[in-house]
Order: sequence, then C-alpha cells, then structure tokens
Amino acid sequence: MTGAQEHLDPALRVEALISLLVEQGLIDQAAIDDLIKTYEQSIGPMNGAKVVARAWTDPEYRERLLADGTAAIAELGFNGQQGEHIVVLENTPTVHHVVVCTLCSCYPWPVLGLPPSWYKDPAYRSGIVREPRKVLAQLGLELAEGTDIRVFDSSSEVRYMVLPERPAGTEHLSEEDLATLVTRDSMVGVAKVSAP
Amino acid sequence: MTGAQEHLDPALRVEALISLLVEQGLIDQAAIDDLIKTYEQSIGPMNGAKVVARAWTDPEYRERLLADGTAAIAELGFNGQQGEHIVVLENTPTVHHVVVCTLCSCYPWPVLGLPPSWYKDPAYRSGIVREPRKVLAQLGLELAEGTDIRVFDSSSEVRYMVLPERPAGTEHLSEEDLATLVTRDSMVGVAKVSAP
Amino acid sequence: MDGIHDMGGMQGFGDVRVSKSEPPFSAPWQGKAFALCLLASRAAGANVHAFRYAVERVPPADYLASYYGRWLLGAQNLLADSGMVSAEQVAARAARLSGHDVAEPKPPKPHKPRMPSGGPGNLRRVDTPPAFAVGDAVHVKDLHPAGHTRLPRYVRRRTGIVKAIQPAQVLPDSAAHFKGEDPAHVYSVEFSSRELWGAGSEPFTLSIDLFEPYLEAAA
Amino acid sequence: MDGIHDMGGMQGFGDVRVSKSEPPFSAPWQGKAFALCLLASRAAGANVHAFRYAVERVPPADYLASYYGRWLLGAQNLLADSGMVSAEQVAARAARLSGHDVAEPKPPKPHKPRMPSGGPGNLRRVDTPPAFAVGDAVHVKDLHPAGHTRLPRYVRRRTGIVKAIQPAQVLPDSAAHFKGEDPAHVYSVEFSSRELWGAGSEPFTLSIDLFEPYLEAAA
Repeated sequence: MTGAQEHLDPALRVEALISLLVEQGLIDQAAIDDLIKTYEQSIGPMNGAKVVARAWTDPEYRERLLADGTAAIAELGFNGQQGEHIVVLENTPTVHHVVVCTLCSCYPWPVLGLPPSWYKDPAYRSGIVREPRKVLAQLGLELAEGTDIRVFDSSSEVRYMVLPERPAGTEHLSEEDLATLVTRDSMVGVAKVSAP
Repeated sequence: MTGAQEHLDPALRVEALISLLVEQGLIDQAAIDDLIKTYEQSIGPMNGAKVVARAWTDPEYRERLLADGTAAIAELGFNGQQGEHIVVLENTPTVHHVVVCTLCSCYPWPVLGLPPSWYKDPAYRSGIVREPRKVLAQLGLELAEGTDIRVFDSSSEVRYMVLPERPAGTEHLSEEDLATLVTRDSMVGVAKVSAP
Repeated sequence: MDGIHDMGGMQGFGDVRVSKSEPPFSAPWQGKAFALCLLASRAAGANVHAFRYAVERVPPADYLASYYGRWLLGAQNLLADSGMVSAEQVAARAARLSGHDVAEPKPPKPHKPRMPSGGPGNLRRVDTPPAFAVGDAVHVKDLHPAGHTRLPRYVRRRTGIVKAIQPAQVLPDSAAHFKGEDPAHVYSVEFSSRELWGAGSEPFTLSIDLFEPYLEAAA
Repeated sequence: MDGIHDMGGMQGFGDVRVSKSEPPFSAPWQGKAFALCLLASRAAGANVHAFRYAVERVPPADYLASYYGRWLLGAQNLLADSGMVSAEQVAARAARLSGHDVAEPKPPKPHKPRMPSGGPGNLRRVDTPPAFAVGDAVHVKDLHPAGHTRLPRYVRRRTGIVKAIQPAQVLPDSAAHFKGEDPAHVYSVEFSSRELWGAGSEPFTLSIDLFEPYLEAAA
C-alpha cells in the first residue's frame, strides 16, 4: 500500500470503492440506500425493548426467552444477520451480566441494531474484560458491593442480549409503556432501567 | 488531554516545552545544543567499530571483552549513559546473536550511538522475537540453514553488543582499516561484515 | 494473528466515553461505508470470517484511527485478495473524484475464492459428540496461528469451566482463509478474573465462546 | 501495564524497512526532542524508569505515530506528574509560538517526587544471595501490575533456563513510581521458541533479562 492510499480520507475512500464496484456491476446503489435506511429506521434497540417488555409482563414468554432466545425473539418478528443464535442473560439484584466483543464488534443486530461508538472503542473492548467494575463506573453504573459480575466476550457467532431488571414502581405500566423505558445500554449490561 | 494538545505537531511541541523549561530555569539552551552535538558527532557506531577491530587483532583483548565487556570497552575510553553494564555476544559461523528491545528502545549508546529508525520500529520490536529468520531476511541477512539463532531482548539495564565475525580475506588489514569495515548493523546482529 | 485487534485486557486506551444516545451513523460517509462493506463482503464470498481477517490486517495505526475507516480498509483488503479491485484502482479513482486527471490502472485478474458450504449462516451439525461436557475443566491451548483465529491471547494457557455447549459452528480459523468450513463444537467457558489477571484483580467471571480445537482437558 | 509498548510477538506491523545509513536525527526537531527529553527527565528526578513509564502511558494511536513524538508526549506526562509543567501550559505556549494571542494558564504547583537513592545509575549490591543459579529452570509468574514493569506479556507463564546472573539492579516496577529502589537480582533467562510460540515456530532461542520477583522455581 502506498502512503497516498493509506492516508485517504475515509469519506473519499468510500466514494471511490462504491464507484468502482457499481461500475463493475458488483453492487448497486439501491442496495446501499436500502441498507442504510434499514439500520437507521427499522432495526435498532426499539426491537430489543419490545422483547424485554414482553418478558417483564408475560412470565411464560420470559421462560421461553431464557430457554431459547432466538426462537422467542423470532416470535416478535426479529431475526436475521448477526442474530443466528441469540442467548439472553438475565440480570437480577445480585447477578449482573455485561457483553463485549474484544476481537471486533459483534453485537445482536436484530434486537439492538448497530453498536454505539463506545462499544466499538478500544477503551471498552480492552477494559471491560479486565476491570469491569471500573469501566461500568465510567459509563455511569455503580454496582452494589458484592454483585456477581459476569462479563461475556462474544467470540463466536452466538450473540448475547441482556434482560435487565424491571424497575420497581412500574407495576401499573402497560407492555407498550414499559418498552419505552428500556434503553440500549441496559440490554448490553452497562446500565439499569429506571422507572419514569 | 484535549484534542488540541494531542494533535500538536511535534516540532511545535518541542519548541513549547523548551521555551517553558528554559524560562523556569530548569534547563538551558547550551545543554540542549551540547547533547545534540555529542550524539551527532562523538558518540556513534565508529566507537563500537574500534572495539570490534581491536578484538579481531588482539586475542587477549577479545578474551577480556567477552569476559567483561564494560571494562574492556572502557579501556578504549567508551562509557557513560546507557552503557552501565555491556555484555558482548560473539557471532561465529554457527551461532548468530541479534539484539532487540521489545519494550522500548534500549541500545548501547556509548558504543553504537542512538538506534536507527528500524530498531525503534514496531515491525522490528514485535517481529524479531517471533520470526527472527524472516525479519533478518527483510533486513537483507539470509542465514545458513541450521544456524543457531539467539535473540536477546534488552529488558534490564544490561546492554548487548554483538561482536561480528571477521570476514575472510582481511588478514592483511590494519586495526584502523578493519574498523572502517565494521557496520552498525553488524554490531546489532542484523548483518555480517564484508571484506572490502 | 496476534494483531492490534486482540486487545482484551490491554491498558492505556483511557476512559470509556459515554454517549447516551447517538444516531446509527454520525456522518453520511459512515452509513455508506457500512453498506459498502456488507455488500462488498457478500460479493467477495459472503464470508464474515474473511472480512474480519481483512480488518485485522489493517496496519495498527490505521486500525486505531477510526471504526468505519478500518472497515473500509478491510473491505479493500478483501477485494484485493480476490482480485476484484486493487488498492491502486481505489487510489486512482479517489484522485479522479477529487478532480485530478490521473490514469486509472488496469483492473486485476479476479480469482474469487470458492469454498463448499454446508448452507447459509455459520451454525452447523457436527456428528461426533462434543469432547467436553458442562462442568468440565478445560485448558486453553497456547495457539499462535499466523492467520485468523477467535482465540484471544488473554485466555490462552488459562483453565476454565465449561458452562454451556453452544450450537456447533463453522471454524473461523479455516473459513477465513476459504480453506473449508471444518465445523466444530463451541463451548461457553467461564474463567475467574484471578485466573486471567492474577490475585489483585477485581472479582468477576469472564465467559467466552471457544471452539473445540482451542481446548484440551485440564490436567 | 499491558500497554501498546509491550509489542513483542505482535503481528500486523508489516515488513521491517531497511535504512543502511541514516543521520542520528532526520530532522532538527528530533535532535531537540532527544535533548529536551533527557534534560527534562534529569530535572524531574533522573529516573529512567519513570520516563519509560511516562512514554508507555502515551495513548496508543499517538504512541504509534512517531518515535520522538511519543518521547515528547512522555516527557510532557513526566513534567505534569511532578507539577513542573502542565499540558495546558504546553498547548498555550505552542499557540503563542504560532502567533495566536492566547492567555497562558497559571503554572501547576510543583511536587517533585523524592526517592532515596543508593547511588548513581541502576546497578546495586544485593546482600541476599541469588535465589536461582545458572542452569536452573525457572517459571515466569503471570504478573499484571497496573503500573510499570519490565516483564513483557510474551514470556509470562513460560518456563526457561537461567543462562547468566547479571548485576543486581534497581527494580523498575518500584522505581518508576518513585516508591523506592528495591534492588533485585537479575537473570538472563533463555526460552525455546517452541515454548514461546508453539510447535510451528522458527527454531531459535530467546534470552531476556528478568528480575528475581518475576520468577519462581519451575515445578
């Protein structure tokens, strides 16, 4: 690789690559636009939030979700790329799960969409498997003394999603209202869900 | 650290640091100029070359050099910073030593001066302790099949210098002439010395 | 390969910076880069392992510079590997798009790799029974393959406990090089933080999915 | 710390580029950077270990960008550690030198560390006899200190043979933090390439100087 190529602005590199591949008929512009639109509008943490709200309000669904995440998630219509096999990890007052991909940026796209920048950042990838309590504190989550912390490194095609605790004081809320409380961060395990 | 500081041109950063430290009286400009001059003119591989030429022509000196490198090198007037304890490694037709500092850039300054850029480069630091034959080939040295390769990682304050083999066909040369043949690279162990 | 991507447990990257909410793409070029990489990867054999390996080979300084930047360089590696697009073509096209009237080099000769596949995706049936059972103590081999692997450095030579048997999968170490799928059993193996980072570490457990060829029975 | 500096055995940095002869400094700023770093380090306590640790803490992308660039950032860390010069002062002075009329921040409060020293340099006398003898098999502990160490990752958990006992020295792990000299015996320990990198590696031996606290008798 020459220096010139190494130091191309990525915004220019992508235009050059698209231009070459479209010209060769290997990809088409419509497919690019579709993918962008899909991950901007249809696939995101609002999907996972529906799964969580259902699990909070339907004990039998919760059991199915923890026994076979992929199937239970598919019941709500979510599946596809980066979601071949999804395992759901249940957080409780004493057990806290948190998910990372140290080697790249594996993430359960069908339920959470594309990962946020901190998930892809070397600081998170390197630190959460070594000092999770310290890294979670940087992300704003202070865990109680004695919490059983379990870090999951997504190194195969299994994808992990966290089922956060239902916050106290939400007994009166509907499944739809509950879904609006569930944040992306809570489903990765770097936050808890708060009552409104 | 703010982004502005992170991305200062180093040529500007050094001026800013010098300006601040001189102003505080912590360093003076003359000391800076002296150090630059010393390592540009007085301390360099020409020193080590004299050590090697002496060892090639004086068998008793060679024995002293291999037994106590620091003392034998001091006989020729070379000592000082980054040369507290120098061990000399003798290359032979069957044994080849090569030196690295994987953790930073430790190097025997009194005999070799400051290290060349490849010695400080991640490619050398990472590679020579894992695939020395391949890395030596990249540096132009193809070792005979079966050569006993010994890599030395300079991780303490011990500094290593290689005593290369005296090339055949140099029996008629004086110590002074021999010194002109000895290259920096041969004293790190990434080259052999060639007859003129 | 033991590359910059294998950063589990590395120190010095500073604090994690929070972003409570952010759009999927923070600039239009990032959305294009994401879509281009997915489509280029499909065109080059739909092999996610080959794409990951292509990103791992991005020079470390470029790897650290930006996420979609390294994805693009990875896609470019992948396209160059299969002779679909050369780095020189990309440079020339970028120059032309910037208004410089440079000549474009001849395209390379395509040699798109082919690998027999057991079906879509990465989950496979393996007829031999798993070598390890839930509860078994397993020791991670000290493997240092020159190519792609999903065995990070920080668990090698460590001993853990099998907590779950996951669906068997295409072996990334083979598939990334288009050498075959070599499906293998996959285990979720749990390690104590003490086993990974020593006596002074925070108390926690680390679970990671390891392919059967990475493991041996603990002594 | 397990930082970017600990790169022995890492892959992906490309081929080594030869430079048959080159001047000590390839640009005037590099000579100035070299001299400044030596003098700043002397002014901040003449502690080579503290300077190395200051360089190790340079953010990885900056560390990889250039050699004297990381030395300068290291010197700046060291000066900031002891309250001699702050990063903000450097930024403001750089701006002023570039012709921008910015205000300069107040200097920090100096708190230069003091450490009792057994003399100049790093070689020390240790009265307790060495724990290991030439020929002994030793196992490298799996230490992961948060601070400075001269025990690289690639030899941890490996077994080697003591080939020489070197002069005892100031322990970098303590001295870098101005916690004391804690002199220790130092051993040149030789490892087979197979022990370090597995069965498929090139045949060679690797010798490295390890401080006594890094070692235990091999089982």
